[in-house]
Amino acid sequence: MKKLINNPDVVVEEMLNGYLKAHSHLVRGVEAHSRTIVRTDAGLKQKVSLIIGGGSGHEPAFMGYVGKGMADGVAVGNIFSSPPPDPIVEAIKATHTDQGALLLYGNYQGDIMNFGMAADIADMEENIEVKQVIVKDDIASAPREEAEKRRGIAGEFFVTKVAGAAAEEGLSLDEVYRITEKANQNVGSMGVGLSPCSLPQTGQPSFNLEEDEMEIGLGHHGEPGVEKIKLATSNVVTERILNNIIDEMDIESGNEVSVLINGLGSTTRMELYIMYDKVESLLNEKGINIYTSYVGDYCTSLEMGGCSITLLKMDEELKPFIDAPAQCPMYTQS
Amino acid sequence: MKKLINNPDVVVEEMLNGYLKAHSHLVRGVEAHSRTIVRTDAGLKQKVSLIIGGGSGHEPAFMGYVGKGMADGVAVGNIFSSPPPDPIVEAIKATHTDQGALLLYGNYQGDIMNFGMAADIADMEENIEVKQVIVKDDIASAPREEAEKRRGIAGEFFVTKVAGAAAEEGLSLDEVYRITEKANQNVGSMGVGLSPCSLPQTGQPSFNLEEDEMEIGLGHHGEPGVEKIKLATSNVVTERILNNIIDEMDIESGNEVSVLINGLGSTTRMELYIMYDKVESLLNEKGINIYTSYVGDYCTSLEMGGCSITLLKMDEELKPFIDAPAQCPMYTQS
Amino acid sequence: MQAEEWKNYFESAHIVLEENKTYLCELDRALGDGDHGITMSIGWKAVQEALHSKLADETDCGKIAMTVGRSFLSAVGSSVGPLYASGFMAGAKAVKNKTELSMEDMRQFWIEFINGVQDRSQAEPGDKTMMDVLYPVQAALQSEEGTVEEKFQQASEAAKNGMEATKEMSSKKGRSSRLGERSIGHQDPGATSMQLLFSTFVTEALNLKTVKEEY
Amino acid sequence: MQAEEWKNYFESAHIVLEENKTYLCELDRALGDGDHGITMSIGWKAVQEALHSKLADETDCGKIAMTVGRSFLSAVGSSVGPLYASGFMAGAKAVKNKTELSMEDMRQFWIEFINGVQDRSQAEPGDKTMMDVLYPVQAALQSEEGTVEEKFQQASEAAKNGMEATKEMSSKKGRSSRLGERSIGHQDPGATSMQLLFSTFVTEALNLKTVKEEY
Ligand SMILES: Nc1ncnc2c1ncn2[C@@H]1O[C@H](COP(=O)(O)OP(=O)(O)O)[C@@H](O)[C@H]1O
Ligand SMILES: Nc1ncnc2c1ncn2[C@@H]1O[C@H](COP(=O)(O)OP(=O)(O)O)[C@@H](O)[C@H]1O
Ligand SMILES: [Mg+2]
Ligand SMILES: [Mg+2]
Ligand SMILES: [Mg+2]
Ligand SMILES: [Mg+2]
Repeated sequence: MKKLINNPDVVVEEMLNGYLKAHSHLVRGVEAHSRTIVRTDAGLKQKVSLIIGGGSGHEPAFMGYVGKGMADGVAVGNIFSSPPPDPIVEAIKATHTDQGALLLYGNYQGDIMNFGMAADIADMEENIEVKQVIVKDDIASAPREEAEKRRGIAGEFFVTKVAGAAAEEGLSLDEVYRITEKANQNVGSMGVGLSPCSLPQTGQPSFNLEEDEMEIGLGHHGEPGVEKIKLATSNVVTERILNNIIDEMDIESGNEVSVLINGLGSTTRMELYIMYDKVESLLNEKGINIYTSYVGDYCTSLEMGGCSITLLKMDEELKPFIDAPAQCPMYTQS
Repeated sequence: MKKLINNPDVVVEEMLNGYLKAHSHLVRGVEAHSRTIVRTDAGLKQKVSLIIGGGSGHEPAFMGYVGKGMADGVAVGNIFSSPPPDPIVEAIKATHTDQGALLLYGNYQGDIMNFGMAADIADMEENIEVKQVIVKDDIASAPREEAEKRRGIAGEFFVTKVAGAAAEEGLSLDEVYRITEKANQNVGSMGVGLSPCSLPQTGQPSFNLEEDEMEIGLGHHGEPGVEKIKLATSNVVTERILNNIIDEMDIESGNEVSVLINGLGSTTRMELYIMYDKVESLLNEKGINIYTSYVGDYCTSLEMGGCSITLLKMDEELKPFIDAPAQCPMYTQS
Repeated sequence: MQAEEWKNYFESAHIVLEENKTYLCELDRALGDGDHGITMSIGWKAVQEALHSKLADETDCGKIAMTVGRSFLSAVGSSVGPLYASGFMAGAKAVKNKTELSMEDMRQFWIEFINGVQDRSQAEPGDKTMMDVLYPVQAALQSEEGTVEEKFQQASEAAKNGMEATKEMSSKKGRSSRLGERSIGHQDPGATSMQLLFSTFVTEALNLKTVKEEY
Repeated sequence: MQAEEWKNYFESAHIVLEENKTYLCELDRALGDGDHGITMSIGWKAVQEALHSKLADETDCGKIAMTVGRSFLSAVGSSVGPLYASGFMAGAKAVKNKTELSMEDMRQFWIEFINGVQDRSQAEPGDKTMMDVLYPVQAALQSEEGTVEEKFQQASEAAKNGMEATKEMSSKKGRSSRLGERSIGHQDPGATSMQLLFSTFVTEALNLKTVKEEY
């Protein structure tokens, strides 16, 4: 696959350079580590530090979500690889006041190990209180009995939104943790893939699909999905995915949800809105109310084709955190 | 190419349904025409009506730019086709107070004819004063001597931003027109294509490129470009495009510009930021100051691969309009 | 030609253009954005729907042509929409209030149709557009020689030649004009659809005429 | 094995894994996200750089192993980063303050290396991970029979068998575990790179030994 790059070995570095230059009023680097990015106002206000991160290649996630009302700092890994502990520790140190830090990341073994080591270092060496929330929204990645194994995908956007707003409110670490974990428990996603992405360094497609095939429940690094099916209409796919999520999450008539239709990279807004049209109709039929909706590219897999649906079960406590303003380089809400 | 749709004949209708449902707090349809969308607060405040539009397939352009600080209404055409006069007239009627209307669109013959007819109808039948600004930013589409023939591409975002902010300010039609036209005269763009898009109804790629080719100066409907070249590095392409724009626009050391790096659909943010990194360095070297920067998908061509660079030459009058807040379904600035 | 036959012609136009949808898209892919067949299909489908609804009981050939033009325009927009609409509306004036059209009426219709398109088109002969079909058609229809039927036959020939001649032209108007010299070698899609439209008309009109004469 | 030879081994590891970069990516494409070769390449390149900078004058084999682990981790993150780092750091303790390593020292190093990886890994035998290479290696190194050299030779065999056995396993850990049964038939990339790493070590160590004995 063709890419407009210079050298596959330095894509992340060049991307970060461009990003920091383009948005210097909102984010800045830190001297201690080239893979750490923080808000320009990091550390100025007493608040819990929200630190996010993960592999790159998911832009706008994760680096795009550093800013007011969202995260304080991010650690940026190689493409589809967890960052090592160092940049995570530096993100904590550069943003920390004395309210503690919340590490928020997806349920991948690499992230768990590296963020876990970073939490230990921050605790042991810096004496900073650290809590962790691990997002596990992908209902297709493990059955309900093994919900602990589910990986994190686009639902992390909602969890980050809630965490960021709660931290911005000035709530205590325990409170931010409790509310974030509540959002985490109430979010579910499932995706579909139409075409693969390729790593800049190999140029090879991450999986193979015939012209008339699609992959249901795939991961957002091009990991193979739950099932390959024949290309179906958007309505058929949407209904199948949505019903799965609703079942898995025990969402019922009278419940209220926020909806995210997330594009994986090369899927058009047109396709995402066509999907939303059906999601809205189906939820309506089932008597499930929509609180608020997001449609667009929130967590991509390079140029993968496909999308995911995420539902966040709302309650009165979560609403103001979803509604709160946010101002980040790649995401603004007012 | 695979698409997640139901029926190619109704993609625009289903997209609009989804769009209106997803963003009902910001935009609404009008009874008189299914292809007209206006701000929810249309007509409530005395102001010039800014009406935009064009073919669909460019999302977020144009429908995504209806909202506070941006356009009052939009007419949505078939894919890559100008809307007919009716939805344009209805957009004017549904938003008009008594301050007149500004029609803003790209320099395509179809748009000129249809918006022109709409302007005549609004004038003759509704007695509404209408002015028009036709965006011509694509410097690759015609030589400077025939600048009148240049088509409109991503630069329309900047012109819309300025026009929307000026109208929101409550300026008179003459003033909004003058300022918008000034932005229009000071904006220049050029693009590069790596991979084609396909129309849902034909499924055929809009052009053919070998695995080691790219197309310089192509249009954003998949129209062939100025030249096919061998795949080059991002830096080489960026330098070539940027120098072209700077030359064509007589931008000099000491000038100030706003920058837009626009993705055409399937180009990753990573690639766009790598490009921005180089743009910033080159402008720096030349002593050209960057006022503000935008990086992302602002005007796409379905799932085309590639991107464009746009420069808007700034002056003190334009700055506050670029800085003004905006709140649209697919674009928020705060 | 009775109003009913007039409407039948527009039905035929719908069918012929639907048949050529893929071909027209292919031609447009080489020169423009690849949608010309789709645009035609959407436009003529809308016309066909109007024929079966609004126009079901209409017998005024002028009103029929007017509605055909407006329906086409409303459905497609694009540049073809206004061009066609201007043509049909101008032609409509030439056959205003008539429920039956003589060959001479039809000749006037097409001459005015072409004037209408031309007003909006601003394309010169040789610019590689539908006008390269329409200018020769108009010349043939306005020629001093032959019967009206012969003029139409000549015009139909001229349309075909005009269409084919666009292959060798370098585009000066519309989307394909950006291609300049790269446009040479490709037949213009708009000229092609216009030729289909006009030839279909001539065939139907002359056929009717023959049937009537034999009758 | 002198400290210099110990460092040479890590240089060799870099070369061998660089040679197998594409192959490892291919294996990972079938089971995971297709980046294992890249991850190894980035990690060992960082190690190689450390060997030429920070470690240029280092003669403490423990410190060398420690820095190898930390450099690898800092460059790659991922899951392999912490696994390798834990291995090298645990192994480092076994050879602390030594500027020269006997075969027995090296045996202790690898036993502790494996304990270190295992602590973090939590993978059981048969889970289709690098542990399916390391468990049999550890068993062979700890066996009662034979000389240390023979144990290493046995362990090298065991590594190869363990690697190949991963083909028939259904993955229980890491990214590929989501594949379940669909993972059967594909050799595990992490087991493959670990086998390369260990076999390269055994070859170099025994080679040195032979050279010295001949000497
Ligand atoms: N100014 C013009 N006058 C006459 N015909 C034109 C003009 N511009 C374009 N055309 C015709 O329109 C055709 C393209 O139509 P279509 O593909 O439907 O529209 P678009 O270019 O908007 O996609 C061209 O092949 C040409 O014949
Ligand atoms: N818990 C674990 N214990 C031991 N090895 C593991 C574990 N999880 C994964 N691995 C190894 O890591 C390899 C994948 O490495 P790599 O592709 O670099 O990381 P990632 O999966 O993060 O992309 C697997 O083939 C497997 O051998
Ligand atoms: Mg990985
Ligand atoms: Mg078109
Ligand atoms: Mg066209
Ligand atoms: Mg991997």
